[in-house]
Amino acid sequence: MSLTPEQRLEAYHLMRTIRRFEERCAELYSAGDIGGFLHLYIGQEALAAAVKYATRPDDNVITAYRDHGIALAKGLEAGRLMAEMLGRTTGVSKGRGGSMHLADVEKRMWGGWAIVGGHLPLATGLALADDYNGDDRVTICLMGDGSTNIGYFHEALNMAGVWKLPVVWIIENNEYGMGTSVKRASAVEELTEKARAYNMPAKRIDGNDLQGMVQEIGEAVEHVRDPENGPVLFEAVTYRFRGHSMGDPERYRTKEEITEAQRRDPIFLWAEKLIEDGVATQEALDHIGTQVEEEVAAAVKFAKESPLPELEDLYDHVYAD
Amino acid sequence: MSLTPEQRLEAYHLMRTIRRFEERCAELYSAGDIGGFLHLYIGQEALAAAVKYATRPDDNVITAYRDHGIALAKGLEAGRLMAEMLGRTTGVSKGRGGSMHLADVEKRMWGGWAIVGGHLPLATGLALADDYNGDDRVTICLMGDGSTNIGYFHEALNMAGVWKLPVVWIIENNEYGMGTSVKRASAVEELTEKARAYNMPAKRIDGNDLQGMVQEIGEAVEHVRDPENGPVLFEAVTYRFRGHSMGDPERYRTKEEITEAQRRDPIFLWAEKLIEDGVATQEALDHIGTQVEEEVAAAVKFAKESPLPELEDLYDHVYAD
Amino acid sequence: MSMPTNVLDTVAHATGQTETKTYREAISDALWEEMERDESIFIMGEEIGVWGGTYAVTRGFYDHFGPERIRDTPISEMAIVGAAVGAAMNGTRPVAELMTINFAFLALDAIINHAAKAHYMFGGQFTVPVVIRTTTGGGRQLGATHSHSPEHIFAHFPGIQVAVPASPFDAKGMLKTALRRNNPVLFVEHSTLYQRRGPVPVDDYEVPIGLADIKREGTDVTIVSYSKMVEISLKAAEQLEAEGISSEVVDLRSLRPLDKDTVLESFKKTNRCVVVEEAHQLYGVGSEISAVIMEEAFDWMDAPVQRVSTADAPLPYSAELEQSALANPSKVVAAVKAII
Amino acid sequence: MSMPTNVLDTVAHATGQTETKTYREAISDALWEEMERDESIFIMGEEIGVWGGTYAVTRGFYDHFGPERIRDTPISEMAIVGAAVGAAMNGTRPVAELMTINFAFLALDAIINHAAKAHYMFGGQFTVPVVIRTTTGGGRQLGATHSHSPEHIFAHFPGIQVAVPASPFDAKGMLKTALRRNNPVLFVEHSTLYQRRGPVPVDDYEVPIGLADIKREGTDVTIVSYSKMVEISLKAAEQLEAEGISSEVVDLRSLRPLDKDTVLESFKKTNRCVVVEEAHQLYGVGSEISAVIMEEAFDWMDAPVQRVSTADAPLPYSAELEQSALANPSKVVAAVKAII
Ligand SMILES: Cc1ncc(C[n+]2csc(CCOP(=O)(O)OP(=O)(O)O)c2C)c(N)n1
Ligand SMILES: Cc1ncc(C[n+]2csc(CCOP(=O)(O)OP(=O)(O)O)c2C)c(N)n1
Ligand SMILES: [Mg+2]
Ligand SMILES: [Mg+2]
Repeated sequence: MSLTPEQRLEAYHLMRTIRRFEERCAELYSAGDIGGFLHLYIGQEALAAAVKYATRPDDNVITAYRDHGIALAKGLEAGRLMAEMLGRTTGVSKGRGGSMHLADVEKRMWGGWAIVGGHLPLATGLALADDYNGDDRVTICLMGDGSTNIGYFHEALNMAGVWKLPVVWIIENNEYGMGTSVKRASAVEELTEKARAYNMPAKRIDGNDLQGMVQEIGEAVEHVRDPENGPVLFEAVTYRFRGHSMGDPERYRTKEEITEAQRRDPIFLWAEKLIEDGVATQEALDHIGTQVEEEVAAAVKFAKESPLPELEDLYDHVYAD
Repeated sequence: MSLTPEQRLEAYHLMRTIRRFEERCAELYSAGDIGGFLHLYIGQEALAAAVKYATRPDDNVITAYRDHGIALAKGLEAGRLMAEMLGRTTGVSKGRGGSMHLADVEKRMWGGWAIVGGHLPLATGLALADDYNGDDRVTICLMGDGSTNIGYFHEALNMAGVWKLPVVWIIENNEYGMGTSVKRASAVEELTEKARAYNMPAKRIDGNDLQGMVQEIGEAVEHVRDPENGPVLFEAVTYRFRGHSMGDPERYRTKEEITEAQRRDPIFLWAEKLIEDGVATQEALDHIGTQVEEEVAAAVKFAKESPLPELEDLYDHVYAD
Repeated sequence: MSMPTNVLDTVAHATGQTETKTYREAISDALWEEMERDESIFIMGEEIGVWGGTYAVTRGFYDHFGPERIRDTPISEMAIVGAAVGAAMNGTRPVAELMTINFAFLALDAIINHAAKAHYMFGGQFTVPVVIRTTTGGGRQLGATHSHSPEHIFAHFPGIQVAVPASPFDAKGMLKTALRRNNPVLFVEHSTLYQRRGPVPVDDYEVPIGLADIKREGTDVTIVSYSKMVEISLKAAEQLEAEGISSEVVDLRSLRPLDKDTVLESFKKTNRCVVVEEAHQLYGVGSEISAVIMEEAFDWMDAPVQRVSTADAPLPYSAELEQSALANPSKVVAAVKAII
Repeated sequence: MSMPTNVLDTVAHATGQTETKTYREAISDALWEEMERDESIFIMGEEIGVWGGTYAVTRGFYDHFGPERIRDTPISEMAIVGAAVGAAMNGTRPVAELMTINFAFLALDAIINHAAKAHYMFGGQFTVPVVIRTTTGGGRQLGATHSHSPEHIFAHFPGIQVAVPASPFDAKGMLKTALRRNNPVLFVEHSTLYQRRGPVPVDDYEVPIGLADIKREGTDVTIVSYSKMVEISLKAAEQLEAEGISSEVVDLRSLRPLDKDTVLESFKKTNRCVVVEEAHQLYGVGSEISAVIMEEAFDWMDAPVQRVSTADAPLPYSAELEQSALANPSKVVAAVKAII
């Protein structure tokens, strides 16, 4: 499962888009255009991109509140995502959900969920439904390192294990759950150890290595697609360059630690490789950067020009029928 | 940590007491003297006895609703226990708790809890308090195999692991949680595998082998008593001879399976050994049986003659002050 | 959520021929018939398969429908509900059974934050046609943790429906409705009603969720209740009749939607009301009914609405002590007499 | 649970000298002072240590009291409460912090079945001196799962106390009480009040849990509220005053025990009442207050008790839409005018 040169450029485009999208979100938050909680994906872009290339478009993806990157990777429109951030009716969730609740049922992007660990049983359920209906889709469930300590994790993974459901669990280990480092929150530091309790194959992967992840996750997805096999778990080791959410005092780590981690910025690493492999020149990459700039600007413009919900629509969608 | 001949006889006395106590409970339940849910310990007596000899009297014990055996092992009076079953004011919990809520704070028997897994974090907390206060007590937390699948298990064990608290977790694997066999409920069949997720030493032990368990658990208790070491986990493989509770249709297992298991009845095994080792004659053991009969009869008598709570005392103990 | 205006008629006309069924059979039949009709329905929960359900509601299902459609689960309440919600979002119609409502405490987050909110929070993209079946009620010497009647707590939150049937007829009809619509429904059966018998239509029928029912007509006082307390209220009504007091017994049948109209209509006739509930009193159904009458029938009130609730103490194990804490017909009679 | 009769006096007399403090400082000071006084108190919760608390209440605590007494926990709400309860039973006084009350849904079982019932269920053998601190409230664009105000739900159950302070004075005084008594207390702070300032006694003092407070005296109408809604009510009262309507604002201060007496006394003076709550309406505090007035002040009622509550929809993200769903001074003014 190696990427074509075209895909490699597209992946670069995607990661740059995520990065720029997030930077613009931060600005819009500071300007008061975005409210609530805002969790940026900066530093973790490679995983979102890897999931895109390791799966079929109709495979399910579900994640926590740090969901912008994977939403873009799943093909949700930047404009409608930004509109959601701004609480507009054109937003993917009609402005009802905000940053933490991005979804697109057509694209099989199942959200964006804000209760830590709460979406893990939902993933079990998504896979259960496919299994029940004889659909050969795989469900990819992303989660933070911190979420592996909550009861939901245990129940969801055990149930998926007992029923051999087609789920690929991916822990995005960015070293912290808010300000708590993995070793202060988890009795095991290698989170793959947790998979032992569910009889699941598990592997640690480098969350900054896009090609490596496409390979590993891609193989796992096909393995899991076989109904005989049951779920697997990955721990993608990555790092979050920004605070947990906007307004994080970041007393739990040093500037040096961040700078050190930024040397392995997945986008730089990828750019280096593209040039090294002769897939692109620096100019071509810069050109992609300019494109991205324009696309994200257009997304912001679309969002800002979109209407806010009518107050009388407050009760829409409380019930389905 | 091997038992003196005296202790060995005493242990026999204890196991017979538990067995007889449970049989009488079953009768009293059928007669309508005991209400609610009643979970018998018949077949699992050796573990309760092992805990007694593997711990100090001031060590903490906490368990689920299948609590009669360990309550007797912890030295709670049979009469006051039976009074609790009969809802009398002389009961250990003044008739407020019933069979599932036996406790004696003086004896550091912390209950009897009826929500599956709910007492596991309580165990973490008991140990935390001792650790905090610099007391060198160990907390023994018994639980069923079925309870290892609930979120509480995960959170409680992880927290105890992170804080290296003095808990000895003991899974009483009696093969079923109600009617669901371990393999239908847990993604791993060897429940010790679950300890890997918490970096805990773990061992499977024969739940019918009293001497072996005293040895193993006893060593573990002293290991855990050292504040440097942190918690450990045991899986004691045992079997429940009766239904899950009174009124179990037992469609999930065959008569043959039960009969087969009864060949390893821990009380018979122990009796055999005592005779083999010349610690007791059959007559001496029969004599203990007679004693036990009388003692349990006296307990029932005490319970039946004890007063029921006054209706106006309904609001006692809702608040502490 | 709109309700067809002719639902009462629908119900009334479906009942041509009836047979006597227990509450258990009625629920069991609803599940069975709907599972036969709709392959997207499956059941998951603790001991619902091989054991046959701890209240024997699904006895025989495992053999007939097989392990794919009758799924015994680990003891994992959070995941039972969560997985059912995920499966419901993705094209199936799960029935998640929680052995008792006490264990639903563990699933509160999954029930409220996910089952009830998923449709709204994503702007209507996902629907969650899940039915969460469970049993409620005290009075069986199960102790404080196993004797809660907290169904109104789930009903506080918009996005879910909470059914609390009191009769075989209602139980079957409402469960069918729940299994055919697209909203998450918490379907709360009462653990001491399973043996009760009553007429159930032979033909297919539905009972809407959100419509109260007059279980007995009367003129002097309106007794409002639901689930097991309907029985208590009807017994009280009989005793009252012997003393010349005519009671109208309103069975709410669901706590969300709450059918204020039926309550108010009855109240405007009787001008007096007693609410009978199995929960504790504070922030409960009695409080709400009292407030609704206050707000919408102030000028019809001849006396203060009374509440008969479970005592404000955890339920104790000891039999008589426990019984003394619960509502019973004499307490209802006394409450009625206090305002007549 | 008996309440000393002279508590009001006690409080009144302790306030000789005061200083201005924020709600955050008041709570922080209470914790700090009590931790200095009583070594058996420790704090456990998510991000309370190194981070300093997500609402900065425990900033500086970790450095001063050290990691044994200020314990950052994994994200494990069930175990945070459960372990705190176990530790409380065994000779310590834990303060368990749940980052927000939304996450308390996950701990409902531990809070109700264990914290609230352990004392009763074992015949008084165990006491559970645990304080569960958390924050409530909507209106911050956090979406449906993160904007609940469900404190009355916990207050439904006997065995626990639920404090809902609205001012720095009450917050500090009630927290001190909670930390010095032996009952489990759910201590609910409001996430948008932390910056509010108010006078706080320089000397040590306590505010009892279970005693409402008159935050403003008036004669025409009683506005009953708690937590953040007290502020809304006071603003409404000012607007009403400009129109010649005199409002008495009763701050419940705790939802369990519920101080009916103060409410009733005020109501018997004004004969009109509006309840302002941040929760949804169904089965809530407004319902209860309405029912209490109905039951105990029927002859004093000049108009139906009104309720101003959060709309019956999950809270949406979009700012104005969310605001439209919440109580505000104009809605309160309108409710008052509707009955005057
Ligand atoms: C049940 C629950 N508890 C607490 C929170 C508050 N909270 C939000 S994010 C977070 C940290 C999660 O860390 P991790 O799982 O590592 O994900 P990351 O933010 O690093 O992507 C916490 C504690 C929550 N949303 N849900
Ligand atoms: C949270 C919860 N879910 C379900 C139940 C009902 N229940 C009581 S005991 C039990 C089985 C527990 O099995 P196991 O842990 O193996 O213990 P055993 O009964 O075999 O001793 C179940 C499901 C409960 N009490 N609590
Ligand atoms: Mg993280
Ligand atoms: Mg078992």
